[in-house]
Amino acid sequence: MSTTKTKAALDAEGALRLLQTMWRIRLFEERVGQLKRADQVHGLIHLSVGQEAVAAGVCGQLRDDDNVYSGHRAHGHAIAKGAPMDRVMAELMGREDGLCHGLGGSMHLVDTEHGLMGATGVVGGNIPIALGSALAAQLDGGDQVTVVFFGDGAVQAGHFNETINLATLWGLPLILVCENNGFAEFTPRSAHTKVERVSEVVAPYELTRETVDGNDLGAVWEAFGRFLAAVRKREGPVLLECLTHRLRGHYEGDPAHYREALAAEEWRKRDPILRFQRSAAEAGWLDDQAAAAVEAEAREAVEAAVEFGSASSFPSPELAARMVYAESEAG
Amino acid sequence: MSTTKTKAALDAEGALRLLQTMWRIRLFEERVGQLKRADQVHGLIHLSVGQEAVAAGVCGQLRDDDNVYSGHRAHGHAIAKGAPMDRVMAELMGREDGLCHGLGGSMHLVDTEHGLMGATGVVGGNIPIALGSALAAQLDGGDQVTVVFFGDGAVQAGHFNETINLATLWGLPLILVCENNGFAEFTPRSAHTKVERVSEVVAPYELTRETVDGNDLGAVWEAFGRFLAAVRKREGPVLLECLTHRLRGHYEGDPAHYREALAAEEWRKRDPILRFQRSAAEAGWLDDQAAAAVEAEAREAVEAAVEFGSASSFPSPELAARMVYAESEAG
Amino acid sequence: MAQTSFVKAVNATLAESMRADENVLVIGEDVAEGGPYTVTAGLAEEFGTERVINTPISEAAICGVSIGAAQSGKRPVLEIMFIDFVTLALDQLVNAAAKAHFMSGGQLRVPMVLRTQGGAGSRGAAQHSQSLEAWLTHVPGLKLVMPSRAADAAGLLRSAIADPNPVVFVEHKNLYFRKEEVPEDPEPVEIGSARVARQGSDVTIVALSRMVGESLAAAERLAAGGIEAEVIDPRTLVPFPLEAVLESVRRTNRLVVAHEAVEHGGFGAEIAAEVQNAAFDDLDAPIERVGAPFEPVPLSPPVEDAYLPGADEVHAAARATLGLAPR
Amino acid sequence: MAQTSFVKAVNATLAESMRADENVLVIGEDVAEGGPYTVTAGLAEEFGTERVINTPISEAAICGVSIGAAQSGKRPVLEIMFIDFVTLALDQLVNAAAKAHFMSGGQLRVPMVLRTQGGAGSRGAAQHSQSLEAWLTHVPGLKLVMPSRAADAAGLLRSAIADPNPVVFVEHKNLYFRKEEVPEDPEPVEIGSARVARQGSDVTIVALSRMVGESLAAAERLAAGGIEAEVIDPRTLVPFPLEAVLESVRRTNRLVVAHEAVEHGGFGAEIAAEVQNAAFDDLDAPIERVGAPFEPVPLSPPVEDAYLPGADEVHAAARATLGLAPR
Ligand SMILES: Cc1ncc(C[n+]2csc(CCOP(=O)(O)OP(=O)(O)O)c2C)c(N)n1
Ligand SMILES: Cc1ncc(C[n+]2csc(CCOP(=O)(O)OP(=O)(O)O)c2C)c(N)n1
Ligand SMILES: [Mg+2]
Ligand SMILES: [Mg+2]
Repeated sequence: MSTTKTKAALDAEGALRLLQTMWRIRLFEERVGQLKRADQVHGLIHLSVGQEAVAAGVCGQLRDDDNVYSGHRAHGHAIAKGAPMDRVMAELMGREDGLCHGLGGSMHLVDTEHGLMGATGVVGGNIPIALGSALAAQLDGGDQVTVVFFGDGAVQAGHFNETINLATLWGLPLILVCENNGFAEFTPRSAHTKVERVSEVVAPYELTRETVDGNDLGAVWEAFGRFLAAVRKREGPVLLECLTHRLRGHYEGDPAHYREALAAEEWRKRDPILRFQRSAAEAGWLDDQAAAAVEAEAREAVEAAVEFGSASSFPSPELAARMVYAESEAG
Repeated sequence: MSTTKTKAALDAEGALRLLQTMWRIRLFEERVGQLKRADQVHGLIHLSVGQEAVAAGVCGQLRDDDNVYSGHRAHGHAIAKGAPMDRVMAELMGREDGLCHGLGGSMHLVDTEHGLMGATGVVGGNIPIALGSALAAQLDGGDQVTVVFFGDGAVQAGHFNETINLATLWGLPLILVCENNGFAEFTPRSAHTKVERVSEVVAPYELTRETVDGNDLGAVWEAFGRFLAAVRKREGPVLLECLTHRLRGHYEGDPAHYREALAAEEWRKRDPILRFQRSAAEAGWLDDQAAAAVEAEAREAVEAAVEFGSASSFPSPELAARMVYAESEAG
Repeated sequence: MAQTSFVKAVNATLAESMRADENVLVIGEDVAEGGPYTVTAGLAEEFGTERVINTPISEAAICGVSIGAAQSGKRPVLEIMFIDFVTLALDQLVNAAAKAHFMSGGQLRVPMVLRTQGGAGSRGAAQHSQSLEAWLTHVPGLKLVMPSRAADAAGLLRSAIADPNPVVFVEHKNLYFRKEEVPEDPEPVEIGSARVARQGSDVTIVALSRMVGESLAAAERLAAGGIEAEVIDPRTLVPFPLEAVLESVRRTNRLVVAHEAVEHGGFGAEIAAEVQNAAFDDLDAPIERVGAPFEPVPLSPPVEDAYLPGADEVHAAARATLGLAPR
Repeated sequence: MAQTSFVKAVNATLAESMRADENVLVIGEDVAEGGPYTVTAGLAEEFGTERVINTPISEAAICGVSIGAAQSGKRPVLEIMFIDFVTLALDQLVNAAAKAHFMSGGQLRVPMVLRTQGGAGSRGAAQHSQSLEAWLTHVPGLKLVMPSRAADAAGLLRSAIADPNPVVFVEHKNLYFRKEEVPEDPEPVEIGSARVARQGSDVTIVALSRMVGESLAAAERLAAGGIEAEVIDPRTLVPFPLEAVLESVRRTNRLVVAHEAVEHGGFGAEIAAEVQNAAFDDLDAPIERVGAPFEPVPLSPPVEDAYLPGADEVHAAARATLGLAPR
């Protein structure tokens, strides 16, 4: 979001904005979960409840002209990057006013105006594509960066390693942000690899890398800020691993028999939003009242988004037919 | 070759046999180069002249029931694993008496009787397939191992990393032998990756790994022998990187403008065959006469192979048609 | 007869095959957890994770692993969770599995089954809804089966696992959970054998997978209009049971080919091309094809519903072969 | 007119395009070295390795890189060295490049060209000789061109680079080095426009790539026998210039479709299916298809020669449409 291009260290104003972002994501997705059960949003829905600090801490420091690519768990990234929540909701509802006119859906959110270049349903599929965007940025000069979000499951896919090799070989301005929530669908990371840390997988490639507590917004903000500055200076690609927790099932409807839910008590300790409210209060940036106000404002915005989406009409098959091929721009 | 299943340290007899293997490969391939120019062998021909010590040092310690997979530069591996040279030659000539009845060719040599399970024209394509063979060996019990040969260029392909991850995750009896000749087709390794050593690429996976001088037969023999013993004991997968040099072009007919040929003087120093003859002489295993005899014997065997191949008839289209699908074995 | 579903039939057949032959392995992402559609549920519990093998997200490598295990005497049943991701395993499947027997002059065998599921209709959007079977019918060395009901799924899976060649087994996600009747102990169904799902004398409808049910529904409506359609489910695309189709077309003199895949370049084209050539004089009308339009699968429910070919399109196509307007 | 070859025409067009638009990039394995067939020779020297980018052997990633660069305003021309290895890039091409514009509701554009070469006849054996274009004609969002001569290669490559959509450009290795005449400054050839390579009134032959030359040779022999064949080179498979074919078939009432790819499931099936449907009453004989048998490509020269479809097969097929025995 362009207003913050200069901000590095957090302050009261920045903290408030980040809290807004996290509450919007949280409440948006909880609402989406309800709407899914009511069959008002469609398709495979993957929520990032519990992982909001990563989206907020990363996208909160990017400009509209920085490109972001995401994966199948993309709502948070889209909202944090500045995609209008009402158009995101309309997209999930398959409506014409959706970001992609209702043709793409939850796993294919795109808002080029805000530099959201695409989500994907192919695990890891956008990692090389993001590198291509970084290649373009490099060739064009300037200090634009590309960020790609992916999960720990994507790291075992061949295109991940191919891309890390190319990114380091060519020294491109790519920031790889891994949200390591310890699970890929129904299986824990230990069933996918012997290498526990994603930041270790890339060790041979000598790119700057770090693993942080992804539920600690301050830690994400600080580490990403440093990485961002380096990549803007064209010091090559970097990888930030954010250890986090997916509170809900893999997809909405997942019975999640494969793991034990966190105890509520334990979760209150880890919840990135509550944690940030506590530390922000300690820092004197905001009090409970302010936090409550942020939550209330977000709740209203989400309801407005639901209304917007519900009021929007469905696209026509003719519109879809027109979207298969791009027309040459005149001139 | 089953006679050596017990041998670990080299002795005079073993040295002689390895020298035989290397001379057979060298003279076979030099002859194939001539035959290619005379259009008597067909297709894309990749010679391993200069890399013979790897094939000899590795396959010389394997049994017929150990499986070997190779890539596009496979003649040496096939001969060292025990495939009859005359049937290999006939295969390159596209004759019915070829290993694969002339249907496969240089990049697709298979001799299941001797555990040569396949070469491939897809760079790195046999690496995961070899892992599947190791999986079968693991499930069957026993101490059988699977070896896969590949070049440094295959390491940047996604299926390489996917396979390393799986091999270490499952702890399978796979021996990865990389022949690092510093080039992939016309481009040096430095144009493919920042990671110079293949043994470094796999560092995060904590599999036993080592880089040796692949032109030093003794070094290959010793390191591979250790690795083989460990893998027979089911101590998990290992990777052996053999630094070597491809004396000829990438393929027969390659003008090779992209690099300077080695000075003859320099090559005599590095030539794995001459080097081994020198050290074997020092060890008192053989003298110049014995070496000359080995070379002469190999030369005759190669000529016999050429005669065998030339005398063999071409397969019929009907034979090819019958080879598309396997028939169920009765019972 | 017993009550079951497509999913249960596949699951039960996998279990039987694993009981009957310890070389049968199940390999794939989350298979030990049952997978997203419970197709492999309970197998890990009965046969252990040595034979029901969870894998990381490495489609290329796990296909290669299955090929290698098959070349060494195992009978792996590989699951690629969505046919959309077969794209990641295609080098292994096409360049290795399909050609190994041929390139080795008959020495190598690859007795593996690649199970996957495709199809739209559940709002999976463009990357989780494709029907890509046509690609694999263009690859010598592969066999391809595509059952439309539980009984055939069970019978064909048995035959596929017993086959010494790589067999691609294509399921449809929207057939999984319907209640169906099957014989207590389903016979193996021979690969390459068609099934006449409905007899009729006016027009032949050859339908694949989900379109078999749609075609039967269309046939009922046609019957109400006095048109008797014969519905044939080839069940196998490679090798294709052409004779069964020709025999029918010689009687009906009209043919409709229906599949859910995009019509352009779909397998319906191959069927039409073969039939027009082999039964040219028997055809009284152009062969009509029913398939999806040349567009990716859209998310939006009404747009996807309009996109999906179904009974209406089959009904109209059958009437067209009789020179009648849609109705 | 100037003397050139297919390879030189592609090379020159790449150079012109790079001169005309600095956003044009060439990406691929060994491209800065010219590649195995010298198609990109000299480009690195003129435009530097910033725009003529050698890559490691990472087909999936370099296809993704090209897609991403295209989405950010570049015009990458990606080379996949052999079409056999498109199998490794297919997820990126099919699930991302082809669908990005649609899934984004028109926001994203992917103006990339994927250049590759296929075809048998040079003893490349089973993994370096395939013709896999049919797969890509089944993928909405892609365009596909397949020129048979230097002039069309130059003209179509210009149009492909200028196109805002992903275009697959399929070359044939055995067309590369023949001497050909081309206009000094070749016009762009419109994607989707067919070329009548020979006029005739007795039978229409639609041929792809290398089979155009084979069909012209067959046509000469047919003419000697008093049969005048019309030979049409569609040049583009997607979008397919159906009207040009129909116009001809309405005059000749007979059609042969010829390509080198395996006949079963090949693009000839789509052409046959469309024509029999659109011109049913105009056809006096079954549409004949010429293609490779359902086998991998063998190494052995006489077996490969027997395997490869050529002028003989086209000649026999054309005679068959006239009810005449092969001769
Ligand atoms: C190439 C591919 N294979 C399999 C799937 C099915 N799938 C969807 S999400 C997922 C797990 C992804 O795990 P991770 O990358 O850790 O992301 P998370 O869901 O934990 O956010 C799988 C296997 C897919 N979408 N794409
Ligand atoms: C997947 C794939 N991509 C590209 C090629 C073309 N090709 C053949 S050999 C080769 C270079 C291989 O280099 P390396 O692995 O180091 O083996 P070497 O030739 O040095 O023995 C390439 C790019 C191929 N055969 N397969
Ligand atoms: Mg995860
Ligand atoms: Mg090399």
